[in-house]
Amino acid sequence: MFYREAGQFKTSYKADQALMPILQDRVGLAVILIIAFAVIPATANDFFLTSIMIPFLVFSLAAIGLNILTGFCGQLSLGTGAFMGVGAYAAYKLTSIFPDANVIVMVLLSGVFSAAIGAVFGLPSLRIKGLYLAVTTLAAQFFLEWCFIRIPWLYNYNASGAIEVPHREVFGIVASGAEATPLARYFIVLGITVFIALLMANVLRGRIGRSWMMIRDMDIAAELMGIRPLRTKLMAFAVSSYICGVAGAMMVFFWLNAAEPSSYSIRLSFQILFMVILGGLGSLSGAFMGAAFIWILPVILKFVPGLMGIDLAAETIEHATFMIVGALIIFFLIVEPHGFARLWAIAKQKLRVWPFPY
Amino acid sequence: MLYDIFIDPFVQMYDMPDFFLQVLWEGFVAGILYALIALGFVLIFKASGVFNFAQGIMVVFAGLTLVGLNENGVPAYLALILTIGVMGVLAYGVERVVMRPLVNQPDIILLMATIGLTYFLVGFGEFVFGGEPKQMITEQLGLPTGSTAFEIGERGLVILQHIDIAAAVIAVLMVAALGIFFNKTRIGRALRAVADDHQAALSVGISLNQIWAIVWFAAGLVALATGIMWGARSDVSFALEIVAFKALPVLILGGFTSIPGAIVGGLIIGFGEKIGELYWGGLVGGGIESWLAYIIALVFLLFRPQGLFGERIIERI
Amino acid sequence: MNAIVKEKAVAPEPAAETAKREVLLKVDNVSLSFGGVKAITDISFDIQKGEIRAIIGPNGAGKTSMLNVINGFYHPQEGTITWQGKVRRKMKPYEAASNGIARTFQNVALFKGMTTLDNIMSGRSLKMHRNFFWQLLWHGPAANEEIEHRKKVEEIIDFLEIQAIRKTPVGKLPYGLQKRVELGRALAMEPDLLLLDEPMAGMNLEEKEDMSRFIVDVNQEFGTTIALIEHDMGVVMDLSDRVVVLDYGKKIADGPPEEVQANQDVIDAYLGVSH
Amino acid sequence: MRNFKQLALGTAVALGVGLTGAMTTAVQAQDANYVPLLTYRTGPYAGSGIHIANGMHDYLKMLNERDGGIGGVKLVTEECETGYNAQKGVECYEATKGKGALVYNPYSTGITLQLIPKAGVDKIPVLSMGYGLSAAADGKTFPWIFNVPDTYWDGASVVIKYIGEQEGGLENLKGKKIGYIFLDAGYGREPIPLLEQLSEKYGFELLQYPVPGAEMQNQSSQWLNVRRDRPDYMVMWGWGAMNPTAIKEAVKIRFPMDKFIGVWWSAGDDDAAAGGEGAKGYKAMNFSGVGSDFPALDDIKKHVIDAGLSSTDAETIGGTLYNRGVLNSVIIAEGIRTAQELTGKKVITGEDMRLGLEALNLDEARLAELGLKGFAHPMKVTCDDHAGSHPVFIQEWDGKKWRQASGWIEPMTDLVRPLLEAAAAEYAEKNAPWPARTEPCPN
Repeated sequence: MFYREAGQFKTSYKADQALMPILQDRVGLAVILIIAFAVIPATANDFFLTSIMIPFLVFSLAAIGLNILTGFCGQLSLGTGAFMGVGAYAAYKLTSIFPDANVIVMVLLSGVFSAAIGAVFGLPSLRIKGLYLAVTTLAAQFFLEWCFIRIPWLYNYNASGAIEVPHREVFGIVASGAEATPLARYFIVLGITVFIALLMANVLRGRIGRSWMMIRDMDIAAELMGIRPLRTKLMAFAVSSYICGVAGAMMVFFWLNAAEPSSYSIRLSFQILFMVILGGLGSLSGAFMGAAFIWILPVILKFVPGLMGIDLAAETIEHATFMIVGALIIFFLIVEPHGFARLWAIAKQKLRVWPFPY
Repeated sequence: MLYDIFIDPFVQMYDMPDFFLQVLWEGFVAGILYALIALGFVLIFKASGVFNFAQGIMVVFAGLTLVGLNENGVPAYLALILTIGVMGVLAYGVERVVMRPLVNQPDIILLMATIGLTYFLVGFGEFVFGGEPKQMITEQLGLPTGSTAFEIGERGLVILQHIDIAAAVIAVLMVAALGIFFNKTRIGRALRAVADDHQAALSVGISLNQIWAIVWFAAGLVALATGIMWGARSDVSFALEIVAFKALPVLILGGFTSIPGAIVGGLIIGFGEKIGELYWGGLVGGGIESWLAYIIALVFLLFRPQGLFGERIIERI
Repeated sequence: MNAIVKEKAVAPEPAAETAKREVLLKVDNVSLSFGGVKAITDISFDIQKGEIRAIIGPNGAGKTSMLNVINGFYHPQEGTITWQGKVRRKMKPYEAASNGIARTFQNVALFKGMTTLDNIMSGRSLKMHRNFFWQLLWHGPAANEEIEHRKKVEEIIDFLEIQAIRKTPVGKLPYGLQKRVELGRALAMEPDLLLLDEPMAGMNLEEKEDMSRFIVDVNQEFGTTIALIEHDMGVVMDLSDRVVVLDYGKKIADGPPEEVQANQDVIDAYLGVSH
Repeated sequence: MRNFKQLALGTAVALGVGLTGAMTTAVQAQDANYVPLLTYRTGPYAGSGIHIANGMHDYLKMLNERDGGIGGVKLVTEECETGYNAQKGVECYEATKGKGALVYNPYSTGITLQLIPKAGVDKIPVLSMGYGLSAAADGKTFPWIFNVPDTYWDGASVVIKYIGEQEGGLENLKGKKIGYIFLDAGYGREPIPLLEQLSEKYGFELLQYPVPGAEMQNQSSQWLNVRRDRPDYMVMWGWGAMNPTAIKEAVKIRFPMDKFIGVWWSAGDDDAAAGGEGAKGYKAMNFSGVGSDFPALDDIKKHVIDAGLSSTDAETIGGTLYNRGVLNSVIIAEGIRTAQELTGKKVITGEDMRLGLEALNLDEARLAELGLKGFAHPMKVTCDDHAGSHPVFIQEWDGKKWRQASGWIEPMTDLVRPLLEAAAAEYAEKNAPWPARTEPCPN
């Protein structure tokens, strides 16, 4: 009843191409953006910002990055963690080489380095496909992780072997380092994530996004229609790695504050992959939903027993969280294998015809 | 520099033949152990096309169950039998709860479901048995523990661990048993039929559900054997799960569906890794084993994108 | 191989009876084999501009392989292909499209995750040029380019009468419509030569009539040269200007439909006379 | 379908409840001292983490039960599970800091590094006991970080000193080979600069055997290398599953165990026990008491374990890592007590706690009073020196349990201190503008 597109006619191709042709969707997005930019900053406490929203946004961006490669271009990658690491180390080096530069610019620039490295590891994708390609990206994962440990130049020869985020100000506001307020970091992370998500929405509705999906759906047919497979795949690798790199840099600069190579381990790669698959391959909004499920759900679950007056040991809660998340993953896959994005689309479809289901 | 890369390693191999033999032996043992993990993957992939990400945690889980039961006073052999039972229940449960509702879904969805299973088993295993690493009950199970040294030349020495020999023997027996099972029994033939073509197998009256439960059970048994062997080498802990990733390059080399491929792939990775680390690793500071296996697999792949034992792909449209 | 080809200059215009039109594509003594198995043996024929050329033959005769050779997906071990008067070098499959060759596939090869509209838009890929950075920005040049091509695509959608399924993911369409969308996708490339691999396979009579009409219209309205593989003899005889017949990878006949129909070798091949 | 609806509803309710919890992290009652314990009883390092967590928890619990807390004020402890994972470490920190946390024990180098710059901003000290950033021992640069009683550089110098003693003097190290096997991470790499310096000074050859984190349980290559190089001594900087695996491999290649010495994190009872009979003679450094023969541990048994207030297995009391956890809590408790004395307040803040830790003076008499005579070397923290003790002893595995094998060995402070100060200065420079110390000095 409320979600109807009847009566909304498009009078030009331009209107039909808009990101959200249906009015209700646009209103919904506006509401979400208002919540994100106004309501949450006004009401949330530090814990909510630093432990829920900032990681959620960082992961969402990384999931968008991986989704470009796996969901839109069909190339399975298990090296996301390492590509995020490249971004983090690049951003760290950039800020130490150019201490006066704007840290946000440096973070955005750091993705360029991970894009280059991602493209190099994407080269074998011309010959190797599917699960076999996973081994290439795993090689990238373990090799790059090794580099983070073995090339002391990357971490400025710190005795700790870790990168520590320096204090930086942007327009007089502390943006990174220990003194940066959660609110400032939240706005930066939110801004970058929304900005890149919008740019990607643009790319995906145009020629380049279509060429990625052509490769994904039927690579031979795409090739016979003039799509150069290597160029297209490498571009997906580069764009995906760029986004992951920026997410990785944000992860250390605006969330963790310091990172060891193990912060960018294979576990992170899997974490992001879970988000992408559960959220829905080939869906930008799915990336957000997947990130929310994998990151926010366990954090919140921890509070449930305490608030219900049940006193459980910390490790029991952890065990229970693992079991619940595992069971929910299987449950949701059975209910809707194409992820939350599809679930949402079905829900919208139901709303559209409600109250008459036929 | 060139000397270090191209000549020195071979000089070393020649100068210390006993050590070279030892390296080969260690490579062999590591290869066998990788192959055992890979075998579990192959069984399930062959019958259902599922890349079972949970194989690693099944190894830990089987080992933990065995040791955990023993710690609670169950005699070793009874514990072994009970653990086999537990793996059977697990197989049945997985088939009922995970596989059956997800039949005919794309590969990546099934892969994801096994990742969900991994999460669940990690939480469940730690919940029941606790997170501390446990010692494998090697002696109680009647497995040999000592070592034999062979003297070669004047001061050459090759040490063979009995447990490693046992691992090799068990791996060979396991492969032989699986071979017989696949080729000589009714269920085995049905299983191969399923591997070739699900629909066709269904149409001649083979129960997919039954086959899947059996395959998961067989993979559980392989996991148990792997858990015992790895556990005896270090201990049974959740960190062992990571070692299971090594099965991936092995699988890539051997092909996802070939049992001999898993063995050969495991051995190539085992030998390649040890020789590479010991004779060339020092040039870049050592510790290159974490990625060397993947690079070896990658190099093979570039020349044979279908793996060593896969059939040559002719692209058709 | 290439070296030899270059010495052999472009052949002079063929004999008078077929010289009524310019030759678009010429296949000379082409042989193709997979690991010792011969798929095509020493085949020569040509396709003239503006005609509808049919390739027929029993199953396994090498028809699809021939199409794959023509659009560069397979590389023949022997023989040459002359395209628009130039001997073609060994090219990558993606170069066929920029040369102006488009095709449809025996088993529909649509992009299953995309809508009808996007599938047909994908045919315009080569004609769109706005680079990545314009695409990021979208508003302005990239959007205008998209709209410009959208107009062309809408013409094709109108032509094929598939307006209603514009926004439907193609995976959900019935087979006959999928074939139509695939034709639309090939048309969107505005090719010089359109290769159709069994465009009517698995269709009912009504759908076949529709498809035949589209093929004739494409040929006559847009002047597109068409080479098609088809099993339905009635359709082939009605539509095509000339027919080439393959059997076991060899050419056994070539000529106008009525002539080929009368050819004893062709009759034998279809009735399965042993060789 | 109905099941689905119920489940969805249940999940939604649970999420709603949890979300409210997350939005409104409760503020702690004002009549208690709140100490969050960042522990890990799950994940790949749980084997070491569980014993430490038990020790920390049990001692503080015992104080509550026996004495009614410290200075008449109860302690409220809360465990937060980190799984040794940096992401969860930050989460635990954020979830607990608003409740009036007095001090953090991150028990992971990665989490410690994240907290170091935050400590001064949030005014909550960090106590990284025998781990974390070595340079933090320089109290002038790091007023908020305490790493009593030792840094890794102290440890590395003690090992070399001990080996020298075994060889009849440091000068006899010339021409010897000492192998160093370590977890290939910041933790294992930190001692290398000092070891290299010592190798130059005393003329021994230092051989390095890194063990990648993912290969902790797969060390046969490293030990084959050891076999080839035949070092005279082996020194290990391991953690978690790396330790038992290394000891087993050493037994396998028949390395003389009495020449194999681990850092204090490679000194767990399970670690050594894994090697079986062959591990007899394995040595490790330690700075917390051996065995359970201490009155305070008896009190833990009586008031906590027997009362069913802990999940600790009574047999593990007195294990190296359990005792390490107890020592950690002793330092926390003494820090609180000192702070109460200094400020006259009963319920203290993080700032008071910092003062208390900086004035910490755990002398022999006080240790005896606590029922822990000989449990640790006397510690006296100063504003300069946040490690405050330094001597370490060597313990040896006799096949069943650890026994002390040496007296307290002083590290080579003359070498270590300049290195610490240089590292601290470097840290401050790289993290410029690093705040200059303004905190008052209690002693």
